[in-house]
Amino acid sequence: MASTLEDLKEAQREAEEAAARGQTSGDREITYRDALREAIVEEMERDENVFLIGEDIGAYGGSYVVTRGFQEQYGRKRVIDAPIAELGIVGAAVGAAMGGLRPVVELMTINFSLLAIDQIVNHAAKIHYMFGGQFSAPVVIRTASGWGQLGATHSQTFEGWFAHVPGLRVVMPSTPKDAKGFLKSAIRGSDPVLFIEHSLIYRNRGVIPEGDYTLPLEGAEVRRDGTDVTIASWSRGAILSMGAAEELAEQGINCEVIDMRVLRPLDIATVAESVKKTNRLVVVEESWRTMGLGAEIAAAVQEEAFDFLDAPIGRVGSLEVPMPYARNLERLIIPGKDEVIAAVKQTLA
Amino acid sequence: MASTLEDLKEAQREAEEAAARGQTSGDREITYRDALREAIVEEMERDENVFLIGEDIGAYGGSYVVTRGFQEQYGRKRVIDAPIAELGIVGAAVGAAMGGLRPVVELMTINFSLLAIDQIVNHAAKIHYMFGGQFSAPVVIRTASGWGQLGATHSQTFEGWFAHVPGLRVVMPSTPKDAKGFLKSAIRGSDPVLFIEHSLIYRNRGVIPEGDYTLPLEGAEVRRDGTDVTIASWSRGAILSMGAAEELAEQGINCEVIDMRVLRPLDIATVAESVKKTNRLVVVEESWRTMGLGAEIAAAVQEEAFDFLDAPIGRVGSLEVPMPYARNLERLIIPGKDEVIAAVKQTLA
Amino acid sequence: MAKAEPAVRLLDTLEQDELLELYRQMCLIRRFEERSAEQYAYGKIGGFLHLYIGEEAVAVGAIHALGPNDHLVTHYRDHGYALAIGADAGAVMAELFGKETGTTKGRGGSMHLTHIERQFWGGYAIVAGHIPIATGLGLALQYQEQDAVAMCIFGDGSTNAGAFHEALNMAAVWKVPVIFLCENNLYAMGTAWEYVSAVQQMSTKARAYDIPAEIVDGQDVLAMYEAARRAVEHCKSGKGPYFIEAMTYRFRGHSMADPETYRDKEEVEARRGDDPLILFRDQLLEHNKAEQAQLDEIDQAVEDEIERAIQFADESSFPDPSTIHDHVYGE
Amino acid sequence: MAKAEPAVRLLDTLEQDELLELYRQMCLIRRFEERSAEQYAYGKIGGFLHLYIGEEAVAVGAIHALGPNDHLVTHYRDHGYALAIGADAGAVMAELFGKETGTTKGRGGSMHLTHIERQFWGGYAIVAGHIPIATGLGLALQYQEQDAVAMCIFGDGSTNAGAFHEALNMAAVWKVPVIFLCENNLYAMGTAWEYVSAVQQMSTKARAYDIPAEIVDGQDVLAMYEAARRAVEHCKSGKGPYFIEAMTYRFRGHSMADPETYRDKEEVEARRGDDPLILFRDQLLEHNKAEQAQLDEIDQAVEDEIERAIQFADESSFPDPSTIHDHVYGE
Ligand SMILES: Cc1ncc(C[n+]2csc(CCOP(=O)(O)OP(=O)(O)O)c2C)c(N)n1
Ligand SMILES: Cc1ncc(C[n+]2csc(CCOP(=O)(O)OP(=O)(O)O)c2C)c(N)n1
Ligand SMILES: [Mg+2]
Ligand SMILES: [Mg+2]
Repeated sequence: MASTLEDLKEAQREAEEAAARGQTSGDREITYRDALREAIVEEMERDENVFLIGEDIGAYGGSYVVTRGFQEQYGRKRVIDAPIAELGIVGAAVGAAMGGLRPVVELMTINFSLLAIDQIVNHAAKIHYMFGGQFSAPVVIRTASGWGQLGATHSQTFEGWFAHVPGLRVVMPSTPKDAKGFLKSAIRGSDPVLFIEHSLIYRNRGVIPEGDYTLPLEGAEVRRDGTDVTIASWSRGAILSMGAAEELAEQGINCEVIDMRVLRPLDIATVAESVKKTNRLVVVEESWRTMGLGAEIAAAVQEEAFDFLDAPIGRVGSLEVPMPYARNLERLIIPGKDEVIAAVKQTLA
Repeated sequence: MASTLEDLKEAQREAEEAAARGQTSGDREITYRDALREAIVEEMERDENVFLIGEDIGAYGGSYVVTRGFQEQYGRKRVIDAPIAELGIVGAAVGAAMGGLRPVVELMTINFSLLAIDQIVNHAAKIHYMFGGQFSAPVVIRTASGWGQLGATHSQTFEGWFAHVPGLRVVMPSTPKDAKGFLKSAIRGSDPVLFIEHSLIYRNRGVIPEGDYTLPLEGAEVRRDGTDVTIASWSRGAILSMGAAEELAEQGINCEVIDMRVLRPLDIATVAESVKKTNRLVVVEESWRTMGLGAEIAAAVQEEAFDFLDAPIGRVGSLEVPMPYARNLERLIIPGKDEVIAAVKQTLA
Repeated sequence: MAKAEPAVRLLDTLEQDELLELYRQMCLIRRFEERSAEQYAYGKIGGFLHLYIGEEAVAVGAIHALGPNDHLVTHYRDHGYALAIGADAGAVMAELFGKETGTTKGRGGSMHLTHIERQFWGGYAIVAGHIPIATGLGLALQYQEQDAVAMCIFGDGSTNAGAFHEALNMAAVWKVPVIFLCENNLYAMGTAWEYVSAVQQMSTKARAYDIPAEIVDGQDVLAMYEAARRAVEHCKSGKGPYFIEAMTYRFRGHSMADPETYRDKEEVEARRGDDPLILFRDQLLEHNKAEQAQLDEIDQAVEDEIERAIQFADESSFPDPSTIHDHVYGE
Repeated sequence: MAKAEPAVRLLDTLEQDELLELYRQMCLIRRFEERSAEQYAYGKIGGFLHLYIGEEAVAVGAIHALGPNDHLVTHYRDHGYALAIGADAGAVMAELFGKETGTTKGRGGSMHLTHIERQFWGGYAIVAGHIPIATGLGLALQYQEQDAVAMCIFGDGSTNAGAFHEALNMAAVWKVPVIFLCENNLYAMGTAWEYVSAVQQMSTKARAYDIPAEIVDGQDVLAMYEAARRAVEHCKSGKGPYFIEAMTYRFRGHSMADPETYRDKEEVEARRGDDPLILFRDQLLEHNKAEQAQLDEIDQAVEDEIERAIQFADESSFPDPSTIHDHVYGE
């Protein structure tokens, strides 16, 4: 579960004291969830106009407990429990942004973004261009991908769809550091941002820089240097890929792992560069394979690094089935370490 | 403009008489719009449970005049003018299908499908699987892609998104023959089908078989045999590609043109076969290039025919900009014959 | 909430076995939910588990008014609906366990129960998503001139969603036979109605579509049955849709993950006084419609039935992995 | 429709120049629309063109009640709103021509006009899509404690869309200062209201959210102005949103492509009798608020203004192709 606001403040105080004692606190380790909480709190403290809106983010604390305690802290004016009306919520946030506020929307899960997709795609993403750049709707939409016996309608992840849309920025961080840095940039930025979390990594811990920092909303990052095969992924998939890479290393296969981090704009150059070294690529994602984001990465990389490819680019994704509830079937749908390892080996076969 | 129901009946009578005179009437040429009208009329005549629902399909005749005259002919019970409520319309059609009817929905344009996408993706496409195959929601959703100074929110085409969804069938015919045969199969089938037309090809004429025929909802088709480069496209893009191929032929470049026709399930085998002969591929579409369906085709073909590719697979798509209204800018966004020709030549460079 | 008088008249007109059957169903749901919470704790049930405890009278009373040709679609808090309409407790528990013998062969789980013999087309997990579907079912009944109705059950929170309004408007324009039954348990997950709805009574929203509506005490199974009978009559007479707002209360958390930080123990304790099961039990005894012994017997029979259901679920096997691609498309 | 008495009181309290300004604005819109239809025929305007002819009094009367700090968002039939709130006719015509000098630099076209000096955040083409945006603008005004309102104009057809209901409910719960102005012209594109709305008066739908509503004669510019003033007062006093249903009629087709097969000539002819421009002109003369000559002068001045607007649009250049990627993202 999430720490309370007090725990959060405590952690910050400790870090500050540590810093004061001149002791490097660069090794402050916090959870993905707390990284998000810090980003939100810091931005709300920085800018009066930042406010939160979403279903059950107040008294309930958010379905993934990211906003717990914030309503007591900031009141109902700045932490709004919204009706179950995703289209209306995002539309109202778009209007509030046009009116000068800095809305941070929480859509409980990305599955429900389908109900708001007209406001995201036909309004938020188009307003700046459609009106000749005279104004814009810089709304930040936080939502979560994920699964866990939740059934067909609650286990999807549509990041590839949103990556298709000009005017929108899409980020899907896998580490606490990126989560905090990206969220703060998104809230300060001038574009609508879809910020996709993952329900299965909120408790992951990671080191983050001290104090107030932001990260530009662009660029993939090489998480592991390697020479034999490049693995490109993002969010939980990047973590899964790191695990697979470790295991492959023991077998003498040396993988370079790239965390895409930002899905629009997509940093193909970094992947192509890596492929020019490894000559092999596997893309790992949790979406259905057909028309998942892996398709774009594969298509773009073969354009950029065609002459360097020694094997077909492999794609690892979900089986093309609506997610079944039964535990044993669900396990077969979502790719695991073994599927990644198999795909890597196939590019070497 | 569309012919009236009378014209339609007239044309059919003529054809029947011709057939009676023993004269082959295989060369009966009709428009894409009339092919759709014939399919709808024939299926409504065949099955009492087939009914139409959509905005302005009655007295107004449909915004692309496909259903003109049908309400006078079949009454308000079977031709329902729906409120502007895309989500509700598709939801009601899903329920009606579960209740034993055969709804044929018209969503005025594919842009508005965003408002109904939750019903399409989370309901229509999942119900059969989610309930263990015990029942299904065989709803047919007709909609139109297209553009023409309609602005940013009315000029999109999301076929690639829908091709991502298990449980859904997606067709996007380019000829009157396919349009009629696919629509009849869709109405008789047991799965939800997204049937995507194109506002700029309704007047195109083409030869169709006589009488009652259906076409299975699968399989690409080679429209033009060639040896140098394969061009894969669909809908209006396939027609554009044929034109480019003719022009390239004059320059001594012999293209094979494949009309994908059905976008889910996607027939990669036919494209891969062709590439094994031509060793080069260009995919042509009207969507934004990033995460357009061309990405999937490129990614899948390099998997299937990696060793046969002599050049990077080229992708021709729209510029990544919300569609501007200004005529001169719009022309630059949507790919034309020249862009296709340039892309083909690049694969030969 | 204005508490209506228990429908005493019905108490006298119904046959005893019918009254006992209503009691048995409420009892069955109550025990089923208690035991499934326990099975969840044992890790045999995964994902979400939304318990119906405290709201039993709504499903039992309303569904009792449905005939064999009527249809039902509901939201995800659906164990009670499945049991009330006659699904086998073993099949329902097996579904919660994700077994092949479940009502959807383990594919749907707790939120997507179904019982097609009685046209219960399932529970749906996208809030309000099934409401337009109900309108469509009603359209099919009208189109085929069937003497039947479609009942749609949803929560107070879903009346704030656009899908609800698009569905009610279409149902009213087309005058289709649909009973819209809103379970107003005052909360949508962790949010009290007053923060998200402009009006206190969700039935007020039916006025926007000229749909006749009534507010009913959802803790009184006979009042629910009476209201539902009125609704069925109205719909079958071709007068179009009907709206029932059942005032009720969820005794347990929204799902097993609920921290219940949004309402205080006192409130919950107070509302537990309106336990539909106890209210009806006392009513039956008070009006001499049943002997203590008869009711105890039912309680015991239900206990045994649930025990067998759990055993059945336990002994059933998980879906065969080789069938994972089945049912994505029809034949 | 119950025709309200022309707001004669206002006729006597308003200064003459204000009355003449209202006349001028209606006249400007009428001529602008007539000439743009002509320019469309010449092929200088592409895509959709939705004319406002017959509904001028709604925009002119309502927008006249807005102050410099108020906000406006509307649907796509927006030439009248842009002109009424003060956008330059030349810039509007240039936008229709797709020129760089247009109100959105030729990017938006006819359906997406804007005038940011007066916080007219534009016309929107997804039916009802801008209604939640209006609620959000109202939220921003309330949040920043500004003494201003947001006005949202939409058609009768959009009240059947879920977005409309989600937006009204939120506005009412939050009590934000938003004026929801429904132009009920009896048709949504080619469909008459009775086939798609369960109720005849769209203002009935505001009841579902306890939002005060009134029905106004949309052909009477002074009645519209009065109603809008009441609405502004209500919203600014912190009482929350207000709903106005303006009964009006579209004299021309929905767009230039409209076959008008859904209503008969007689009906249209009859309704042309309620020409807001003529009604007001007669009213002014009848009550000696203006001389024939003054009005003729205005007519002439408007003719000239539109002529200059067309010339300006003609002479303006198309956007520079090299700027095609500008404005996709902010800086
Ligand atoms: C479209 C959508 N948004 C959000 C959710 C998450 N969610 C599940 S149940 C629920 C609350 C529903 O409340 P109500 O309709 O009152 O039903 P209750 O649970 O009280 O019976 C929410 C917000 C969802 N499943 N679907
Ligand atoms: C979501 C959506 N569905 C359909 C359309 C197509 N469409 C454009 S205008 C219109 C009719 C709107 O009618 P109404 O709201 O009454 O406004 P009016 O044109 O009468 O002023 C329709 C159906 C659209 N633009 N957006
Ligand atoms: Mg509730
Ligand atoms: Mg209208």
